[in-house]
Amino acid sequence: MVLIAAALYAVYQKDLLYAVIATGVISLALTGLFLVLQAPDVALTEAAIGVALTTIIFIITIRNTVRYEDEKDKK
Amino acid sequence: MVGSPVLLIAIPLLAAFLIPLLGMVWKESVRIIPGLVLAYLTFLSASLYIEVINTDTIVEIIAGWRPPWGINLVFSPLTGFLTTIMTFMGFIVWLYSYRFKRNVEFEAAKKYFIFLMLLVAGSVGIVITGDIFNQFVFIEIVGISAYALTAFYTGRDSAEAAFKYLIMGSLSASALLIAIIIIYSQLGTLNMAQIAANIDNMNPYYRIIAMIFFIIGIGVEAEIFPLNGWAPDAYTEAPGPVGGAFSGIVAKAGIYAMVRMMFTLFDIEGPMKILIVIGLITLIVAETSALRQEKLKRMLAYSSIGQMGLVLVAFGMGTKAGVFAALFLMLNHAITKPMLFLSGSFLTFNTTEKYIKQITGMAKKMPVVSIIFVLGALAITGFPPFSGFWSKMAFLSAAADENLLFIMATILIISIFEVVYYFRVINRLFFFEYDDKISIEPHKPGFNGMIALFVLAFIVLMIGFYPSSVTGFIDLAADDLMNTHQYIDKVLQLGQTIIQ
Amino acid sequence: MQECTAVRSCNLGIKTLYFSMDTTELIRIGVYGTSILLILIGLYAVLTKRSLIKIIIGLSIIDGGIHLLLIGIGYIKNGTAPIFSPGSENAVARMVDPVPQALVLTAIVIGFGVTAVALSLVIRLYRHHNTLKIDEIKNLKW
Amino acid sequence: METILTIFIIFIAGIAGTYFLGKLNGILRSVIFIATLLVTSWLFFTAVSPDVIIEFEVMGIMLSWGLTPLAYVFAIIVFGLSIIIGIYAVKAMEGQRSLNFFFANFLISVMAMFGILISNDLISFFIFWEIMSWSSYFMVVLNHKDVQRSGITYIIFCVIGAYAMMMAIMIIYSSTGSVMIGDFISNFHAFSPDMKWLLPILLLIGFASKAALMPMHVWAPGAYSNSPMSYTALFSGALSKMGVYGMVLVMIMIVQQIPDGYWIKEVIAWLGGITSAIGTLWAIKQDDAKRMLAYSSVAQLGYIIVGVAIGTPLAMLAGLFLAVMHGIFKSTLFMVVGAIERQTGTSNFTEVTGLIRKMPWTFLAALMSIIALAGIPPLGGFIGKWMLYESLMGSNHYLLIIVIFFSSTAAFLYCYKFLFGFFLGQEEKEWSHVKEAPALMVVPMVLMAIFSFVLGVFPGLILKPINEGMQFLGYVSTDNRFWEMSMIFNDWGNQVVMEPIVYTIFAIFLFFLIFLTLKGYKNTRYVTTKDISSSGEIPREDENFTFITGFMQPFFRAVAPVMKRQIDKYYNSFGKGLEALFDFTRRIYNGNGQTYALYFVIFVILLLMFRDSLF
Amino acid sequence: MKKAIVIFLLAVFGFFLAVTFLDPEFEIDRNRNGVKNVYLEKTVSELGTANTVTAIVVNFRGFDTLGEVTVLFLAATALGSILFKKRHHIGDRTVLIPASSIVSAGAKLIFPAIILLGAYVFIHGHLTPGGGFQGGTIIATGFLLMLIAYRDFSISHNILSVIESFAGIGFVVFGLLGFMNGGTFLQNFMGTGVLNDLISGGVIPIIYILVGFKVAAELTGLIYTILHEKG
Repeated sequence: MVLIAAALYAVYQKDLLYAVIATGVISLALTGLFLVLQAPDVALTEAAIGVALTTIIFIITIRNTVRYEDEKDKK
Repeated sequence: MVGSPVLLIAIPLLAAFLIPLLGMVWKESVRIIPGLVLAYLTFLSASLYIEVINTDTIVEIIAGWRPPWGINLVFSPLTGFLTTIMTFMGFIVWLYSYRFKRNVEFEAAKKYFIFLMLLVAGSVGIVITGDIFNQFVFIEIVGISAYALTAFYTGRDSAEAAFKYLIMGSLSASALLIAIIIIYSQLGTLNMAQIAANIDNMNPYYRIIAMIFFIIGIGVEAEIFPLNGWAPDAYTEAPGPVGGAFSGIVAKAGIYAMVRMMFTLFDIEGPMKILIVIGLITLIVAETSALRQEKLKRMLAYSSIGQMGLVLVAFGMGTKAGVFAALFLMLNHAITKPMLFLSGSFLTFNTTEKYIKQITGMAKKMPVVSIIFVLGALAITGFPPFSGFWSKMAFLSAAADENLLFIMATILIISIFEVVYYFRVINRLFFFEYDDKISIEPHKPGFNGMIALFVLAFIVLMIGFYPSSVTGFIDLAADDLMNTHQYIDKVLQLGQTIIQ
Repeated sequence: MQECTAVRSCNLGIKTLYFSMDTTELIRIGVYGTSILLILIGLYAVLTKRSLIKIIIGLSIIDGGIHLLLIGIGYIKNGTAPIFSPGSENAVARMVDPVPQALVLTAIVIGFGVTAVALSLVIRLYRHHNTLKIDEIKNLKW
Repeated sequence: METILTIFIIFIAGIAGTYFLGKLNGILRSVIFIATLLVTSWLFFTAVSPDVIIEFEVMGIMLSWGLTPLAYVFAIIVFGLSIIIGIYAVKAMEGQRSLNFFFANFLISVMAMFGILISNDLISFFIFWEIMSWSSYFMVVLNHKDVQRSGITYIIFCVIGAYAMMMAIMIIYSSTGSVMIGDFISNFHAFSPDMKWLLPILLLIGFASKAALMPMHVWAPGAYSNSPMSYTALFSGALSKMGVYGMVLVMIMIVQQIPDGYWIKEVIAWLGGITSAIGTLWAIKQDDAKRMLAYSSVAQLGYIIVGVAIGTPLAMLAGLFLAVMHGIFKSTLFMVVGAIERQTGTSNFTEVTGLIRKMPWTFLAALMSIIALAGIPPLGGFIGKWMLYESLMGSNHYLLIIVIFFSSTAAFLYCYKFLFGFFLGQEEKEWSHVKEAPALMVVPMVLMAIFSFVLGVFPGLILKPINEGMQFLGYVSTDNRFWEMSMIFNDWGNQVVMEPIVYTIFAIFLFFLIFLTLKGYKNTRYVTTKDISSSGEIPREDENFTFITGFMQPFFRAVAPVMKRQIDKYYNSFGKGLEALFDFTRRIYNGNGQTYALYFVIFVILLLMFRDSLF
Repeated sequence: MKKAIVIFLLAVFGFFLAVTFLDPEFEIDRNRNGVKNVYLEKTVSELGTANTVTAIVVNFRGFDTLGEVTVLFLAATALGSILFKKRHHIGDRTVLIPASSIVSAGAKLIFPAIILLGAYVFIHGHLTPGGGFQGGTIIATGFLLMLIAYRDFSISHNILSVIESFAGIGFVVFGLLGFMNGGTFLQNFMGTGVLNDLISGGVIPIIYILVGFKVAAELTGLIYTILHEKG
């Protein structure tokens, strides 16, 4: 149930960077779950794409745009 | 055997992978090759279509596995009909946009034509594939190239339109995946024919749920009412020819996927209330909102959505005459609406927001384009002796056969609105004085674009004056769609005969 | 807030749990419930969050949920991965369904492509509107 | 080669030639245009025989073309008018904009009317009907005047009528499997009772929209007055008669078969009467000659429809006769207005006065047509109206007689207004330069005037084909003994005896005219209306001596309550309401992508909820 | 307010999903007449491939894979077209903070290993878990690491596009070769060697290696494009 927690965190976190990292965590947990469910290929793909690449392009996008969901959250 | 349906998919992909290479050595090739490919596709699908009509449905199997296991392509009179229209329209759009205004930048032109080609290829794939997950993949191909084409111009709000389209598109893809999951978990197969064969021993509850998710997943491409919020924006912001391609090719593919699902996959007999209701709502909302548009392309977009609703209603009648009328409507719309989009984007050239008042009195400056626009408007509002009249007549007679007087009256009233807004534009175009304060600077339409427009106008006139030239094909296609068991037999029993 | 939906479906899961007590059932309900919850959370993000990036995150969460669902379809009770090792050619019966895995492979890659396109669109939008609020990007309407 | 097909081919060739060769040379265009009209009508009157029937198949529907005696009557109107108006138009239109389009479109309209008349089946009838609609629409907006209002109004009513017709046609086709008019008439008794009511009403809506019957007449003034005069002559003269043609078919062939269908007849007749009354009132109110004539033709069509709707043999005879006569004199009047407008630059008779010496031949044509319109013997209008009254009396429609009589007497007012305003009265300095219209325009007008005179004197010329047409409609043949139908011929014994009286009337009239002119040449001092040196006072503006401004105010005060109810006000407010509504509904598409996603989920849930009822 | 409505709608939606999927009736007769058993049998007997998923991805449903590769290709192209600027200059990567020396040194060490791992994965795609996609993505992550670590580490777009074009063309050409020989598109026309041999499974490894190259090139180019994008 790491998944749900991470997902909720990703949705509720105002700081987009943390939210993105939380999505990376979701993918990681999914990878583990896939392994449990006897799907190693999918696990590999998810690990490579979901954890690494998606997170990276999210982060780059955030760097390119704004970091916070709302200006007033900027600390 | 002139070729094989699989070439319809393989050749464009090959060319798409090839273009970047050739682009390095010969810059012009990025414009030439797609045209050649599309012309070849048109030729191939036309010849295949003739052959199919003369002999029998071609079921192309892939990777040597018989249909329940491998993926198969079905090239029947129906799919051949649609494929021929699509590839032909793709070629026309290429011809129109062969030299369009961003051709100074090589990169942009390269990408534009790759997207255009793959858009056509994906739509053809949606139509001729016989496997639902494969259909999903093709829908994604069409989707991504459509997003990219919508966001093509960097200057405008095109990214916004593309983003809306993308949200709806990925939601619908998720819905489609859920539907595929349900079907696979129930029947353990992904092949359309086998699903259609076993659909009866599927739990009716899951059957309905799966159908709902299918409708939603495909509905975004087919522009049915609550899901078509993206459509006007995308049509407005995309380059002019792309708007024509959307309405002429992509929407047709979506409609096809939906009716194939309703008719064949979930073998439904008799009138389909859902299609009629959705179609009517779509028609009413779209046409009434088109009545008050100030932008030309947006008005055309709403009108195109309305026509899709009309097609859905015609399909929803579920009778042979209804399907015939629907296919006829699709044909007319696939030819007329791109004509309107292309000539309209000639009329409102180089303007970011294409207001109708900007074309005031343009007929003095660009008479031929204006006349072709008027031709398209008369044809799509169903004035004889142009092509739209016959399809509208077929639709009404089909409705009258079913004794659906209410639907007839509704559609006629709605088409009064249609007439009104098209004639407003015609008045502005022809019967107003040109004044350079509001009207835009006219420009010389390109040669290739004029050829494309002339070809379309010729087809419209031909169908209008001699409708029997196409009705035979449409009749065969309608038979093919109605006859579900024939489809199943064709696909599956061919599988047993093949030795792998 | 989604807890309420979570509770709802979990109740249901438990209800179904009663009349078939089985580890497979447990795993199934765990997997399906998790994936349904993921889908719902993602939808919630898509529907309520104002930031475009949050919306895309929601879309990717939905994708993850659906992939999990798809894999869960294929799983059978204490099955093994569908990979033949020497001497285990007869293990067909105990292998999990490979088809959903293949589908998920395709789906993941496609989802990644869509996400990349969406993010590039976000950059374009930010360049054009200088904001990421979806309800401030409404130039095209009616 | 069938003659009908030949005629069509000539038409199409003429259209193409007029449009494309016209770009090269104006003379060539005019020659082709006139030649097309002449050749086609010559072929028609010589070579087309009613028994030839052409059949061919389109989309599995049998179509057939052939000429019926009834259609022959209307075809006479169409071709006669189109030739004369065509000759007129060649001269009258020169210097106008987009002439190629005008002449080609003129030919298209004529071809469409011919097609309507020869089509024996509903589909080709409808096709030609629609072609007629859009070609006339393009004529209406051709002048760039008041395009978005009157043009859109016209097309809306065209389309409403056409779609009502199309719905009826499709119901007929799907229930009987054939679109032949004959089959429809013979199978009509087989329809279900509600269909028996629905179908004629739909068809009548379709025809009434062209014939400008009461609730659907609002397009007429704008359309008639905005299109070029040389087309309006055809428009009001021939094109509106197509609606009458259709109504004749429906009223006689179909409505007869409905049990207690005479209610429809009564309603249509009353609508016709009210139309004529209201049209006359509005015609009197106008200050612009075009609009006045437009309203007047609405009123005249009202008479014709009354005659058609009553349906007794005499009434039908009167209706058809009035149709022919109205075609002739109303197109003459429109041509006159066109000539005056071309010469003076305006068609408003509060400005133009005293043209009688400037344009005597135009005045002659106008005088004859006005007399015919007002129904004064010996001209044609008199006979028609007389027969109409008589038939009404014969079928006990006394109230209706009052309405018709009121409107036809009120018609005198605008006739007088027309004549006096344009031709009589003092001469103004500003119009002293005005010349007579060129011969190419005068000759057709005078020709038409002579026609209306001749038809008044020898009604038998036109009554013969009308009689055949009525036999086709199923009336008993009167083998050319019309006087048995109407007492007007009875009293004079025979229409041949009528001639001497006509001659005497005409001679007296001529003598009077000559006398006036001679006397006038001796001692008349021409002054402007501003200068009255006869009495020593300077007139104020409000007592302008041309008695046109503020013409018969007391009369309008009398009929004010009737005039206040103006139906197109209601139409306008209705349309505005609709547009506001749609402006509201299209806000569904607010630009927010999230809302669209919300629609998505709502749609899913709705489908899931109502899955049992929807699937 | 809006949130409440959304929550309610989602509750209903989730309820339907739950009654659909959590129902024990759900996955009954799939194992009876499904295609998966056929796949499992045929994989060894006819394709001589150990990894069924690979067999399915590459051979049974190879057409999907073709489409999927196309989707990636489209995504990479679309990125370039969407982030298209009039003057398309390669800006220096001020997007990311300059990496510390540890990272760069570590990256230099790890990079070959990652490349090797990826290569292994997609070469053995038909025997062990993994395959073209996985290997390709792994290689792409390797390049990503280098891109992050060294700000002046740059790959020329042309090479990438050449690689991916060649890979894609190879894929389609192999499919067409099967079309020529075996009669159907993507037919496995090569002899399948013994099971669990590196050279076995006919065209499957070749196609999968091509897919690997293509995916690697595309993902790298994709990241490269978006990384050089300045806000």
